Amino acid sequence: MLGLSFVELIELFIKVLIFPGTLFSLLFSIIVIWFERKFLARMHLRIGPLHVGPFNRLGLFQPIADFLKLVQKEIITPSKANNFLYRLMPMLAAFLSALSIAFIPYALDPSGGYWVIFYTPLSLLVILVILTAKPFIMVGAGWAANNKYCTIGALRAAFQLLAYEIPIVLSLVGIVIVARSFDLAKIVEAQSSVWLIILQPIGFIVILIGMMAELLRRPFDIPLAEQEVVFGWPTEYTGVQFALVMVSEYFDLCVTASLITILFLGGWSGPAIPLLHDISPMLSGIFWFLLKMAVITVIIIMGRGVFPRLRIDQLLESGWTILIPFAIIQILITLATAQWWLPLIGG
Amino acid sequence: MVLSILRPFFLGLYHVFKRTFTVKHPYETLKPPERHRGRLMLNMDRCIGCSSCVKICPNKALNLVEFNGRKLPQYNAGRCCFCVLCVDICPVLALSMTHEVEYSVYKKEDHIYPPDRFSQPPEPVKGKIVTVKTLDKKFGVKHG
Amino acid sequence: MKLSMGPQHPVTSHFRFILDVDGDAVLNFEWDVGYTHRGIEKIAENRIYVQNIPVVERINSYCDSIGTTLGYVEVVEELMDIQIPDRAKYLRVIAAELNRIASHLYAVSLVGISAGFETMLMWTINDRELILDLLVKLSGQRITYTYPTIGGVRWDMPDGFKEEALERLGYLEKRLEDYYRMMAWNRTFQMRFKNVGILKSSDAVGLGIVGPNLRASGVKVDVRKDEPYEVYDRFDFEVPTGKNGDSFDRASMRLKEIEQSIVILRQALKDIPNGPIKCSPKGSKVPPTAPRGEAYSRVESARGEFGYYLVSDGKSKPYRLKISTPSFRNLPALPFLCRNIPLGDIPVIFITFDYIPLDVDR
Amino acid sequence: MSDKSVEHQVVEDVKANFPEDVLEIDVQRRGRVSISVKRNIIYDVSLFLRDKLGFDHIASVSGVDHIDEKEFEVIYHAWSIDKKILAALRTRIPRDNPVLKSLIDVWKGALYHERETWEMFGIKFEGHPNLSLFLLPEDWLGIPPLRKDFVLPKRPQE
Repeated sequence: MLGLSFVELIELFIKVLIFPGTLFSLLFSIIVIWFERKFLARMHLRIGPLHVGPFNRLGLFQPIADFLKLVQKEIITPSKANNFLYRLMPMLAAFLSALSIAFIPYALDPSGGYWVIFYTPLSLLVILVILTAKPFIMVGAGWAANNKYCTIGALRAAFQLLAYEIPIVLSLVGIVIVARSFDLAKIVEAQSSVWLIILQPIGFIVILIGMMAELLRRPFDIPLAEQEVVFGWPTEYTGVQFALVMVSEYFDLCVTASLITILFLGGWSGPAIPLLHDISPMLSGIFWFLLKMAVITVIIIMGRGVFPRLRIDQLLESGWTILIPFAIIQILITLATAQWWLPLIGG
Repeated sequence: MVLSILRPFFLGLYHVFKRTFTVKHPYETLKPPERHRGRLMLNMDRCIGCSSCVKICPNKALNLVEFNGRKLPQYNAGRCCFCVLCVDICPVLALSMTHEVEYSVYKKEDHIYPPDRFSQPPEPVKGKIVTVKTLDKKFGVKHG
Repeated sequence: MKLSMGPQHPVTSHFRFILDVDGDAVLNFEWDVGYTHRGIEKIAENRIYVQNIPVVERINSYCDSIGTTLGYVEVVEELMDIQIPDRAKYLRVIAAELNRIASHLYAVSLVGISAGFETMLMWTINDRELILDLLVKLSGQRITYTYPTIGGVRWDMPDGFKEEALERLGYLEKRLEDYYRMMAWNRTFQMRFKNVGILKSSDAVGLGIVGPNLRASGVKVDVRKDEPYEVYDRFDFEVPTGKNGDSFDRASMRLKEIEQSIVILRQALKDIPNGPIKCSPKGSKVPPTAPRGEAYSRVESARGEFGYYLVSDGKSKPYRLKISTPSFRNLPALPFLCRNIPLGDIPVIFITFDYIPLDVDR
Repeated sequence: MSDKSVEHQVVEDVKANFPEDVLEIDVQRRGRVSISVKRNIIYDVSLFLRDKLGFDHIASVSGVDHIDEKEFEVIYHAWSIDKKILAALRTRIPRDNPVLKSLIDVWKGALYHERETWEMFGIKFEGHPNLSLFLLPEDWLGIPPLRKDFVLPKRPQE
């Protein structure tokens, strides 16, 4: 069967169903939704989710309760909507977001490989390709809903995502130059002695901002701007379709946080944790990976609490005139200072 | 410029560790001040049925009805706007404001208080009664 | 493309905007108001003078209802020729300024939310609660106070009110720094609000804009200074003005006015004399009818100038009560400003003018 | 008293420029001037008030229904920012032919005030670009509600 041995098959099942597959990404979404609500509530001097779940007044199961509520709701399709596209797009969005997780290595395998569902030496490129497909989904959904707000939101989303893909790709060039590989695992290994955030701080900031814009987080959530276009392209979605859209958003957050961890924070590298390392060195690596992911997630989430939203022209302007030049400057600096950093990464 | 972007970050992070402002309502209730205006209440023994409250009410929330051979005001809580004009004008101080605020009903008719129901004092509030204890810049407002 | 924004839209409250939109640019702006029209001017013709106090209060119930009632009470007092005692005047000023702070905090919170800045919304709403708490102690209600009456005020200050008020004002003054750090000095906020919706002073006067919006354009007009009612001539305070008249000036004008209100309140709480709070001890000396004639009173509420024009025919009910409300007078500004601007600026400009639909519709 | 003289100066200026058309003009109290004019010259007087005397800030436009005298009274309140005086420019128009020249060329801010006066009293303002229902419901068919012969509908009985 697939030419795999029994052990490999079991391993594949664990990877797909538990970590880093379905269970992990769903759990990540649920925890992040809860954390976002609770954290922002505390920043607002509110309490946040309160009643649902174990532990007195913590509201831990609030996202699950919300999800169950959404699943029960009626699915309403606007009468003038393009039925096929309208129903397809949320599914496609969730599917594509989940797909990227398959290419991200999360730790070193005890047997010598990497803990990744589908290993390919071109994983960075594959993830970029999947990211690029997002605007099409948004435009498709926004157009299919046949609502003016949806259309405006979808077009804004297309503008924004296309504008911010370029600085992201440009700063990835700097990383690929350093690591001399499109393989995410090789990029992590290149950072064994020094993290890339120290070598390429400008690239890190550019990617962080660019990724926040790709994720439509607060200072850049212009396509979803409630005050202007109600909810942007997913305005008309109800019930389980809306749940799919939300889930795809948080899957994207998971992918982004993992990606930044791998690219700049050295992935799973870190000192061995005594207890975890005794069980398996892989667990220690996973621990470090999740810790770094958490830090990135908190930074991305905090934008919602401390910044007002930008305007679309300001966003595009800063994308084209600030981030792209900075990304190019980073590449030039990387090339010019090659003689100093090459020994650092063992090249 | 960098400072003006980073400062809100730290300020926001600092507020995460402050006390929350919210009063957890079903478990805690804010202490109503002395003058707090809730539902109107009638003192049936004092009322002389002079109908001056009925005349002054801008919303016609009060009207006189026959009750046990006396003329007494009947109260429609759905119309009351809590302006206390009736309390002010009452010559025998028969009307007073209680602190009851939770009197929502499912049917419109339940808002009408005949004189006997009108003269009943409200039930005491359940839950802990809190008020603003301290105003602290560092840790926020404390209810207790 | 015609885009109909509201009346069920996250930002427009009970207004409807009819926008001509080309992509993300707004070409034309048109109002559609009247979703909360209650005909208060007609209602007032059918109520006696005292009954009208809670009625006109509903013009502006959730923001500055003291300012609203004060205008009505003053116009009736002017017509009836009633002199009210000093303590009542001070109490009116205290209540009005507390209410102004509460209203401005609410306005600042809406300014925050107009750009999706939820933190500002929550902080200011929280601190507004402290001020509303004071007003509950003073008058018994959180929003519709019915506090000024014809010939005085309804209640005296409760015990310990002065100390508590001073403490809370001190706290608020410190919190204002946080607001400045989080909002006014925040680079992103400035990017979003500066040079948006610039209203020059000549245009502002010509369009009849009032209140903080007019002062943000650099015109120093404040009824409290120009035509001091109550005891405003006894206090030492400044009238803040803006320079550019853009949305940022209008937004920060509210924060500056809160500072000035705190200054006034400190003086008022210090100087308040003892004495009666109504023109007669029982409050029954107020005549039930007003003599034939007319009067126009002007009051500076939180949103701007309230004008009450009262015509009396000598009976117990007003013959005609015209209420000129600040939000209604600010209406011409938006069609004037919202031409050829990005769609994202509509909520920003709309909210910095601090319209409330109740005020427009009456 | 210097304040007094400012108001009386305004009165004298208006009297001097419009000797026969001004019906009544007086100082009501400090800061209040009332100018009653014939309806045909209201535009000229308002232009004079704005340009020469500085009454540039429109405060309100109100109508009063004098049903016994079969007349409407239209009152423009304008505030002078420099002089700190409120002028009430008033005119009377017959009830059966309520037409008046619009003053929105003089005071741009009067746009919505006049529109409201139109829908509440039925007074037509000539030259107003958009006299359509504003505050009232779009399907309003009754007589303008602030006229005195408008009968208030009864409250629905509960």
